[in-house]
Amino acid sequence: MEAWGVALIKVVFIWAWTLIIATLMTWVERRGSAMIQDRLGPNVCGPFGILQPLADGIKLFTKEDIVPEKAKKILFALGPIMFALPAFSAYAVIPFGDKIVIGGKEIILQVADVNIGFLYIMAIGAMSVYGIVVGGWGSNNKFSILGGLRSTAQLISYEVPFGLALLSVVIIYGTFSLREIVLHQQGTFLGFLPNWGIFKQPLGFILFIVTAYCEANRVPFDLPEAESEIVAGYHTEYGSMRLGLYLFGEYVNMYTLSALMVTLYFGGWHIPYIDMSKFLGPVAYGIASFLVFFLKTCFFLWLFVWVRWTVPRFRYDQVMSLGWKSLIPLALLNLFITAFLVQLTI
Amino acid sequence: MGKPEVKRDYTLGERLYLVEIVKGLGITWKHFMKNFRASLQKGPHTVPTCWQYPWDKREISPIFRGEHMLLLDEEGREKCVACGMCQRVCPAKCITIKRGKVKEGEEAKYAGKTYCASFEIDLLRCIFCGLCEEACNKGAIVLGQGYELADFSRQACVADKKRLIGNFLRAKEEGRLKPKRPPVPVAGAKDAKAAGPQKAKSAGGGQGKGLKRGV
Amino acid sequence: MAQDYVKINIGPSHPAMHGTLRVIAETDGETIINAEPEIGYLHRGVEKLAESMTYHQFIPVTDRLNYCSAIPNNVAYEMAVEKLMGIEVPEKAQLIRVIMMELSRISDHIVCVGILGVDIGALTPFFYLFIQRETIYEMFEWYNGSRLTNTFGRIGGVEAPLFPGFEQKWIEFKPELMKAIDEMDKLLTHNRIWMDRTIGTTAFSAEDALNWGFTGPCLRACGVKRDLRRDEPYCMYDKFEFDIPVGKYGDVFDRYWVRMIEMYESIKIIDQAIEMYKALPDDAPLMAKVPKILKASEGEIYSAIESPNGELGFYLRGDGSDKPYRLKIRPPCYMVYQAFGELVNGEMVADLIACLSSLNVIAGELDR
Amino acid sequence: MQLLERIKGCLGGLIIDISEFHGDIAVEVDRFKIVEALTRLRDDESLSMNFLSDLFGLDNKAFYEKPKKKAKKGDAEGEEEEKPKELPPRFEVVYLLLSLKTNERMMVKIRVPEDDLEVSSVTSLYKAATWPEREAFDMFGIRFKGHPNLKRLLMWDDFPAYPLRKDYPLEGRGEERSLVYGD
Repeated sequence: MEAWGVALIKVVFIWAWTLIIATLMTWVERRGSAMIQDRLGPNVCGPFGILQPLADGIKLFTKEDIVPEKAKKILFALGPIMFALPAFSAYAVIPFGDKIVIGGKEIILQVADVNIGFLYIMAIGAMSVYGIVVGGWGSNNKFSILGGLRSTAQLISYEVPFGLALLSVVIIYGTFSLREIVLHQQGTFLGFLPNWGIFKQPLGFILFIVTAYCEANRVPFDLPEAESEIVAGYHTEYGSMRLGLYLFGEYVNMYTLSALMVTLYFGGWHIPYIDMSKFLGPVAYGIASFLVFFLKTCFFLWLFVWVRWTVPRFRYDQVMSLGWKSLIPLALLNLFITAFLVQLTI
Repeated sequence: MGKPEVKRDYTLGERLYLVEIVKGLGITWKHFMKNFRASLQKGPHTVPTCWQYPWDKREISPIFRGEHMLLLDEEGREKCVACGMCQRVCPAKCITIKRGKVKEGEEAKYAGKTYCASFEIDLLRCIFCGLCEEACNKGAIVLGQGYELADFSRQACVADKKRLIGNFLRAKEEGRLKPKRPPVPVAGAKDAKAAGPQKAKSAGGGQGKGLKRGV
Repeated sequence: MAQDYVKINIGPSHPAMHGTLRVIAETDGETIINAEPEIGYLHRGVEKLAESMTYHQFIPVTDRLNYCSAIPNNVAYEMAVEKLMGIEVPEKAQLIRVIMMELSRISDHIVCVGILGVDIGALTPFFYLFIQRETIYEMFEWYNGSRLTNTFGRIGGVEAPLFPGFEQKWIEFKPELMKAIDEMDKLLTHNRIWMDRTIGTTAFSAEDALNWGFTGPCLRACGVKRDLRRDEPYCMYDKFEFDIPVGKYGDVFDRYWVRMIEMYESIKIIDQAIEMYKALPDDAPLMAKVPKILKASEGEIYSAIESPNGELGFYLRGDGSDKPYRLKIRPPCYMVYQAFGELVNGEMVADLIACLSSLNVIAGELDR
Repeated sequence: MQLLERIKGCLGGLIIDISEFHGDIAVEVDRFKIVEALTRLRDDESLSMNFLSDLFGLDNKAFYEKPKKKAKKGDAEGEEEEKPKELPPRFEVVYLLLSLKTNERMMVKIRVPEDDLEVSSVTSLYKAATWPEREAFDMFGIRFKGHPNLKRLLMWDDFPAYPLRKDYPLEGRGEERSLVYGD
């Protein structure tokens, strides 16, 4: 019974936390892009405009909910939910800290330490495309359908290098559990480098980050919603909170993917060369590990924003050819080399 | 016909995507840091593009062509004599003037022998080209610096004489009157010298005036 | 078996449409099979309007042709009227015209190149350039009180000398502008994503371009070295040193590149013009002697200048009255845009947008 | 008069009238021979007028309604037998040509009577004429034979009048009120 209670608290905490991060990210994105572009951005609501997401939320909630006359009503309603739900669920298997001891009880800072965490991420991540396709189709708008189709093709193509890049990580650590992968990354590698995934998988990391951008529909892979070509892609016809769910889902996806990057390649909650558990109390250690993990995640979240406002957008066929002609061969090569090296060392 | 074959060679750095993207990230980072520091400062207009409009307004040129004003001379008399030049020259036809004759005892109010009984400018039609200002012999109508012209009704956007003179009085109070521009030097009729070739043509029989005909 | 294509209607209200343009494209997947541009959504009957206005009154209307750079329109019209009436414009006025025209050429190219970046997804360089455009507008504002629709110049000259601090402002502004253009260059030109998007898209051969009546940067991108400033000099352009950049394939990248180089060339011209301007006495005439009521004799002329978009021509026929009998504007992008269907045929939907922004089609000028 | 001489040499008998004003040469040719005239001007070695700058229509009505001008026009009418002398053709189509070789410009004009508004299209020579011809059709009602897609360009398809004609009022006749929106 107690285990249930703990699990529930963790779930509620991580949902709320993700929500807060996603809302804050909309503000960071707007302020950050403004700073990059020599502007100020929203700075009126609250100090530094930090309450802007709240204002946006109120606006989205109170706006009239318009359903196009010729839209397929059920699909139209289903789309945003199908997009947002997997985005929220994916975080369940990612460890957001090491462990914390409260009342003599050790609690792992992870909603569920599933031993197939990897497969869960892959499966849930691929689900979100349904939300886009269903929404695009249900809108009964040519631009929406184009956006939906672009998204499908893109996700199917990039799922392969994404999976292959992950597979190399699995080969190295020999486990599917994300928590165990992080635990493996303690200490040093080759004597002087932190024992992080990125130093064992440099090519794999580049492949992973490129495909992650594609999975998250971010620039330079934001073709499904390329606003200058196909208006707003799959969410052309959406308004009010339905649109809000799509936008929200995107940021939650970003958060999940950033956390995944930290987990796999940047040592999770480890600080290089320092073992925090040695000199911190159990409670302080739990909080510190959580914060370290979060700060690392923040960097990747910011990278999403930073890249978005720096590079132009690909064209549809170029994304395809990049995926199939460059990334998949590279991912296969990476997998092969990894397997070979692992075989040598064992 | 048909589209030409395009062949351009990419350098290795260009081929690899990431090199140029990282360089680009460097540029945007520089801008970010600069503006981040600027945004922490207090005071208006810390970031080059942004004026926090209702609270903080940019300096506008003293000869800005904004909302019109009708000028009074030093003795407080209306300069306008309702000659109608501005009305005639206006490309948007937004000025309507009614002329009145100055009666005995009213000389202290009006500078000329006639005056404008009503003077209306439809600011919705006006394109702020400044031709009325140029056409006015008396220097009575001048485009001022007012640019906040939005209003709730069409009628409110028609500026009448009272509002136009009010504009002048306010501008005078704030010291925002347009500086007098010196007259533009005009070339003498005789020295119509060749000031650069006006459309020189290799075979274009000179600047032939008038129409020549004949097969 | 008959094949069905998807018809998509891009515009007149679409986030990537510059003004009110509309393209009806038949697509096979993402590939365009057939695209037909439709125009006329901003048709205001400017030519009809001209017949009811005096020669002077029409100057503000010309502002509204190419609203991204009003000054070349003003000057083109004024030069046409001056040619019709045989008025010689004083040297100093011509220099002011050159300076102002080149400034607005820079601002027009800024708009075109910046928006091209936005349409290909790079929003940031757009802002870097538009800040500089703001300074140019400020200079216009200090010159004659207006920022966008300048109503610059009068028939027979210009209305004012350059404002006193002009040179100082230009000297301060020049490095900023060059830095911004450099940043755009660094952010985009060698970026593989940008190159892939622009190189080879909507390439056009020089013969086709001439046959379709291309002028300006779009023609020069095809490799034809033609610039009215050099070929049919007006406003003393033959006294300035500047290069005419040409492209090779006429694709989006070449159009972009030609415009980027032209901004640098314009800076050069302004530098020289300011030097020449300073050498003239303060009281040198700015206006030719022009009668108060302008009446043209009977006759017809055609006068053209190199506006930022290409050859901007005015055909004028006078009938002895103070109003033009017939005025015909030859807008540069009108000729370019009619080849749009041919340009984008076989390309993808994303290229359509890139092509459109690289042509710099301005609806005001297109529909008149 | 070098250009003038060359044009005369090139076109020869096709010229009906030739005028020069401030250096701009305007040549009037027979309206049935416009394609031939433009081809000759393009292919002539010394002229090579190979760039069509613009093409547009023009309504002469008000022009010849003034008696003074009527008399002036009179002497140029000799070659058009089928038209009565008092009523010269109402419309003109003006072609602005440019030689990219010598940077010279010229105008070629044809006159089109009101009762037979058909002119052969020059789109086979210059693609640049595609939209200008549509616009001339739109604004004046001049029909261009052989044009690939002759329909209204700037006005909507059902517009009942030709707005740039001199008898069309500046403020319109309220056609937009009869527009039907939607399906």
